[in-house]
Amino acid sequence: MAKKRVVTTKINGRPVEFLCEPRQTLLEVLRENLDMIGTKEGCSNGNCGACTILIDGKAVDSCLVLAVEAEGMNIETIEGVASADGLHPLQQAFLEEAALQCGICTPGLIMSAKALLAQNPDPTEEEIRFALAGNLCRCTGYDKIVRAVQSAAKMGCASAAK
Amino acid sequence: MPVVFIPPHARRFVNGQKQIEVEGSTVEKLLRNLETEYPGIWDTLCVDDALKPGLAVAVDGNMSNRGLHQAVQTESEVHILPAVGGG
Amino acid sequence: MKDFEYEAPVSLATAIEQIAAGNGSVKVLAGGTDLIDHIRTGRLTPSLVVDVKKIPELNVLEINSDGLRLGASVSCASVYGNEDICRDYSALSDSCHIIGGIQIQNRASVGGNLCNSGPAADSIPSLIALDATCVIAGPQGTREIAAEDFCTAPGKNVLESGELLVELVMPARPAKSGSHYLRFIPRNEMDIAVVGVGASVMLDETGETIQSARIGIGAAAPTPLFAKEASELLTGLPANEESFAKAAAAAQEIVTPIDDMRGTVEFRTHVTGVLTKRALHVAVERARKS
Amino acid sequence: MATAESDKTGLSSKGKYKVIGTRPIRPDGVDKVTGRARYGADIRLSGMLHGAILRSPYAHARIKSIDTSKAEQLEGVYAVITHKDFPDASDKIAELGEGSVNLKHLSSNVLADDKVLYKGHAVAAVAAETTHLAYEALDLIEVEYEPLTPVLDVRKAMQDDAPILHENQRMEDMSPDATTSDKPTNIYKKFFFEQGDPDAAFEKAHIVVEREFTTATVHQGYIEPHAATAVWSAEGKVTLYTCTQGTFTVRQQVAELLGLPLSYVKVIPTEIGGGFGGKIRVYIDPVAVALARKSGRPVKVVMDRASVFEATGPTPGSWIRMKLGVDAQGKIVAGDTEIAFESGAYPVSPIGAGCMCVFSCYDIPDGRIIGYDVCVNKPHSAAYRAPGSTQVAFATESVVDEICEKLGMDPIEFRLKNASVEGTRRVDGVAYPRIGLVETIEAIRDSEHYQTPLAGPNRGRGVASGYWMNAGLKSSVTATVNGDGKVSLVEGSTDIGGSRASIAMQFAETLGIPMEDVVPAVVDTDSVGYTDVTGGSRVTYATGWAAYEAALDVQRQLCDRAAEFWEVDSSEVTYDKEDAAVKGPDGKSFGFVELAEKVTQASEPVVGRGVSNHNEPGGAFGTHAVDVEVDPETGKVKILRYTAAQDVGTAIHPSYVEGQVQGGVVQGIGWALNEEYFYDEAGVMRNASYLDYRVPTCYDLPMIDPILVEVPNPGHPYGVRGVGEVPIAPPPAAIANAIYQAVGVRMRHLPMSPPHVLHEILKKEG
Repeated sequence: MAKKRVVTTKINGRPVEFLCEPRQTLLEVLRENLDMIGTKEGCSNGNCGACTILIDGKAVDSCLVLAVEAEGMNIETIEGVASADGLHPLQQAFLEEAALQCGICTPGLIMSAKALLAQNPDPTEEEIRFALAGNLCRCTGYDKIVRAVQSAAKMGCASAAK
Repeated sequence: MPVVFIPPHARRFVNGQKQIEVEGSTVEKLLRNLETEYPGIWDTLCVDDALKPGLAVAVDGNMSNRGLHQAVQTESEVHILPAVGGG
Repeated sequence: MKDFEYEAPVSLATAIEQIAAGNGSVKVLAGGTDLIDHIRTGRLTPSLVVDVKKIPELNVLEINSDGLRLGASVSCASVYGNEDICRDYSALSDSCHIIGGIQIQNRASVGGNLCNSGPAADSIPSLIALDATCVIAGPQGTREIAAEDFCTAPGKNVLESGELLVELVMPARPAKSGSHYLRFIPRNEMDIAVVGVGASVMLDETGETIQSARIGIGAAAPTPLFAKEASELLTGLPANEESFAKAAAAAQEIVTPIDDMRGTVEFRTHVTGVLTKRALHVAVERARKS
Repeated sequence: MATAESDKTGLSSKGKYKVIGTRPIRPDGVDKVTGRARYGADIRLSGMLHGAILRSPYAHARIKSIDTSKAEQLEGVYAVITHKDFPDASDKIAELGEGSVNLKHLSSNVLADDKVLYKGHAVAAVAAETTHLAYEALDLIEVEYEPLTPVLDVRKAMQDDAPILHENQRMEDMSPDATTSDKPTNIYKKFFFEQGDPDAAFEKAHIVVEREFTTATVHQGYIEPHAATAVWSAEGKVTLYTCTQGTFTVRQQVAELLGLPLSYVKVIPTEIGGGFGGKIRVYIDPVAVALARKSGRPVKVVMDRASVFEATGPTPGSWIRMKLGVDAQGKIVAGDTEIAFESGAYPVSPIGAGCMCVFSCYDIPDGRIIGYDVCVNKPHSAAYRAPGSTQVAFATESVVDEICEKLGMDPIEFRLKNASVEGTRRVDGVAYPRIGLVETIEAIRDSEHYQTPLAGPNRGRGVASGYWMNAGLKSSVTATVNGDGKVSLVEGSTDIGGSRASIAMQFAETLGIPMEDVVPAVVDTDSVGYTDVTGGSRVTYATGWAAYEAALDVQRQLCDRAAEFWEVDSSEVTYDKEDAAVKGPDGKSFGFVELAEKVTQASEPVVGRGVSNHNEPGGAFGTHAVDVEVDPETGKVKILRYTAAQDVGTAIHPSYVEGQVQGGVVQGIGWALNEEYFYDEAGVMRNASYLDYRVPTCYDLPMIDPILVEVPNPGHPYGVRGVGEVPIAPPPAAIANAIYQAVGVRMRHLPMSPPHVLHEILKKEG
C-alpha cells in the first residue's frame, strides 16, 4: 500500500494536520479521518455539489480533490460558517425563507453562496442561479434558495462574513 | 342497505351485476352475505380470511387499511380496488 | 479507490523523470476533475499520480504582443478571470466559463481538458479556432503540435509515454478579430456538449469582409475537428448570414456523429450547422467591436 | 406568491388559528444549516466495518456459480455474503402500509438468487476494514453467469415471444372475461375498470381523439444515497441506523427477510436526504445486518450514486393509449384507455394508482380503463411522488388539449365544464367527497399569469390538471409536559420536508401554546408507537392528527390534575386554548406553564398519547399554467413562467406547503424535459450519473409561483389535505401543451428533450 502522508492545512481558521493515503479524497478525509460530517457526499463525481467546500476562498467539490493536494491550503467547511456569536446571515436566511426541505444539499449550497457573496455582494437573480448551478437540490425547486441568497445579500452578508 | 360495487373480474359470479345491495355492518359481513347468494365471489376477493394481496377496500371513497374489518354504514358504498403505493 | 502513489514535483525535469519512470502507469493530475473520478470508478488504474500544479512552467499565464501563453495546469476560473483573455481570446474564456459548474471551473484546467481528449471537450474547439499550438515536453526534449492534431481518438492523444503537456500558445490577435465558443446542452449548465463550435474571424478594416476564419467543432466526431473547408471558404466573403450559412453547410459535411444519451445523429448534424452560424455571428460582432 | 382563499366554504384558515398558518422556523433547521444534522452516511461507530456490494454486469443472466473464497482470504475482510446467507423467503406478501411487497421477490432483489434481472442487481457483499478494501475484495469474487437476452421495453415484453423474466409467472386477469392461461408471461396483472357503456357513448360523440404516448423510466433523484449501519448483538438483536421514509417498514422488511422476531430489530432513523417514494423498500439494510451478523462487528453500507440509479427503484416507463370523446358542447361523453407500466425486474408497479388517476379530473360517465403491470429487465420500479399519476396525466391532459383545439374552446373553460366535483363518480367507481379541483382551475384563470397575454415568437402557454388520492394510515405520538411549561413531542414520522414543524404546530394550536414551546423528536422503533411511512402525503394529515389527539389527552390530564389541586370534580374544569389555561369554578385558573410546573413538582407526570388511523385524507388536485419558449433550431425548451394552483386543504406552515408545490413542479419539469434512463441494447444504463441523468439545476428555472387554494378537508380536525405529491403530475402535460402553442408540434413522448422536439419540428417542416 502507498505510504501515508502527513498533510498540514488550515481548516476553518485553525491549523490541522492529518495523515492520509494518496487515494483518499479530501471529502473522505474530512468525513472519515476528521469527523467533519457536515460536508455531504451525493455523487462523488462533481455533479451534485453536496460536498462543496472553499479552498483559498474558492468553491470546489471536495470529492474531486485528493487530500494530499491540500498541503498548505486554507479550507473552509460548513462547520466553520457559524460563529460563537450565532448563525451566518446565509444560514439565518435559509431558515427564515424555508430554503431547505430535506437539508442534505444545504451545506454545499451555503458554501457556494458564501463564495458568491464574498465576490459579488449584490448579485442579480441570474448571477445567483448561475453560481448555484453546480449544487443540485431535489426538494425545493430552488425558488426559496434563490430568495434566501437574495435576502442574505440584503442583510449585508459579505461584510458579516468577514 | 350498503352497496357493494363488484369488481369486473368478480362479476361473473353475480350474473354480471355491477353493484349489489347487501346487508352487513363490516366489509367482511357484506362479502360473506354475498357469498351465500353468489358462491365463488369470496374466494375471488379473499384468501385466508383477508382481502387478497394487492386489493384494498374503499368505503365511501376512502381507502381503508382495515380491510375486511372496515365498518360500513347503511348508506355506504363499498369498492374493492387495487392497493396503492405512495411516494 | 485503487491504491496509488502520489508525487508533486516542483520542477519540470523531475516531473518528466517521474512520468517516464512510471512506464505508462502514471497519470498526470492537474485539476483532477476527470482523473479522480476515473480512478474511483476503476476506468484508470495508475500506480503513480503526478501532480503538476506546483511546476512553474505549467502555471504560466502571459499575454503580450506575441500572443497568449497558457500553462497546462492553469484553472478555467483563472482564464475567465483574466480580462485580456476575455477580450482577445473570447472563445477560450467562453469555453472556460461553461466547463462544469463553478466548483469544477475553480479546479479544472484547459490543459487537462485537452489531455483528457474527450470528443466533447469544451476547450478544444476554441483552441482549434484560436490556432493554438501545444508545447509538449518529454525525455527526448520539447516538441510542438497544432491543437487540431492533438487528439487521435476518444480519450487518446499524441502524448507518448513519459511526455507531458506544458503549455498552449496562441498567436496574437490583430485588430478586427473576434471569437466565440458555444455549445448545445440540454440544460443550461453542468452538461457535456452535445455539439460545440468555436469560431474565430478576422475582418478587414471595414468590418464587412472576412479575411480569415477558423472553426473548431466538438462532439460531432471521434475527435474535435478543425472544419478546414468551412473555415477557408469564408475568406473574402462578406460577413453576413448568407456566408455563415455556407460555412455551416460545409461544417455539417465533415461531422460523423453518433447516437447516444446526449443526442442523435440527426440532432448533432443539424445542430452543428445551427451552432456554426451562431458562433460566426457572435465572433463577427465581437470582431467589429474590437 | 399568492394565497387564494376559498370563499365558498368560508372555512379558510386565515384568522381562525393562532399557530396554524404562521411561518415559524423549523425545529431541526439550525442543525441542518450548520452541518450538524446526522444523515445516513454520517453514522460512525467504534469497530465499524465498511460494506460494499458486487453488482451484475448483465441485465439478464443465470448465475451458475459464485466463488467468494479469494475475497474471504484478503487481509482486512471480515465477511462475505450471498443470497445463501438469507433464509428461504416465502412467497408471502408483506403490507408496507403504503404498498405491498412479495418477500421472495424482495429477498431476491436485495441479493440475487438464481438469476440477475437487471444490470446492477446485487449479487454478493463484503465487509472490510475500509471502503477501499471492501471494493478491492469485490474484484476477487468470481461469478459465472449464463447471459440471457434482456427485454427492456414494455410493449416488447408483452409480446408472445419475449424473453421471460420469471418462468413461473402467469397473468392475473382482472377483466370480466378473464381466462386463465398456463403460459409464462412478463405480464403480472391485467387491471380492468368500466363504467357505463363507453363503446356506445363513443358512437354518439361529436369529436373523438385517440393517441398513443410513451414515457421513459425516471428516478426520484434524492441527493442522499441510501446508507445503513447495522449492529448485531450476541443475543440476536439488531440495531439499524438508516435513512428511510419509514422505520417501522424497514423493521418489518428486515425482520421478515432475516427471519428475526420483529421486536428484536430496532431501527433508528437518521435524517433523510430526500426520498420521494424511493426510500420505503429496503435494498442495503438487510445486507448490512447480514454482514454484521457474520462479522460480529458493526457494518456500514453506503450506496454509490451509480448504484442508486441502476439498482434502486425508479418509477416506471410506460405506454399509454388514450381515447376521449366529447359532444358538440364540449362535454366529455366517453373515455377509453390502455396503460402499460414497466414494473421492472419484479412486480408490482404503481399501475393500480395510474388507473385510478387517469380520468380523475373529469366527469366521464362512460369509460373503460385497462392496465398492465409488466416485468422488464430494469430495476424493480418503486413509488415516486404521486406514483403513476404523472404518466397518465401526460396522456389525458394532452388529449384534452387537442380536443380543446378542435372544439375551439379555451382549455380553462373546457376544464370547468368537465371537472370532477363532489359526487362525481370516477371510472373505477369511487365517488368524490368535497374536493377543490374547480377552485384550482378558477385560481389559474384568475391569476395574474393567465390574465397576462404571452407575446413573442416561438412562445406558448399550456395548462394541465392533476390528482393524487393521498393516504391516511397509522401514526403515533406521545407528548410529555415538562416542568418549564414546554412539551417534548415524540413522533415516528421521519422528517423529509419540515414535518417536525407542521406536526408541532397542530399540537401547539390544540393547546394554544407557542410552537416554539413544543420540542419535537423523531425517534426509533422502540421509542414510539407504530407509525407508517413518510409518504402518500400523509404525515401532516395523519401524524398531525395523532399530535392533535395527544394534545387533547394532555388537556384532559391537566384538567384532572387541576381538579385535584382545586379539590373540585374534574367535570367542573375545562381547558381554554385561547388563553392556554385550565379553568375551574369561581374564576379559578392555571396558566399552562404554571400548571406544568406545579404538576411536575406535586403530581403524576402528564404524558399525552395520540394515535391515528383515519382514512379520509381528502384527495388533492392541482392546475398548472406554464409559459415556454422553444428554440426552433435546436428543440430546446425554456420555462419562462410557471404558476401552480393547488387545493391544499389547510396550509399549516405555508412556506413548506409552497415548498412542496415548487419542488414537485420542478421534478415534473425535469421529467418533462430531460430526465430518462438511457439503456443500450444490452440493457446497460448509459447515464447512471447526475452528469447525464439531468435533473434541473437552479440555472434552468424561473421562480415557481404557487397559489395555495384552501378548501379544508372535512375529514381532518384542521382541514389538512396531503399536499406533497400532486404537484408533480401536471407539469409534463402542461409543458407539452405549451410547446404545441409555441411551435405547433404535439409531443407524445417523455422526455421532451431537444432531440425529440427538434425531430418533430423537422418532420413538420418536411
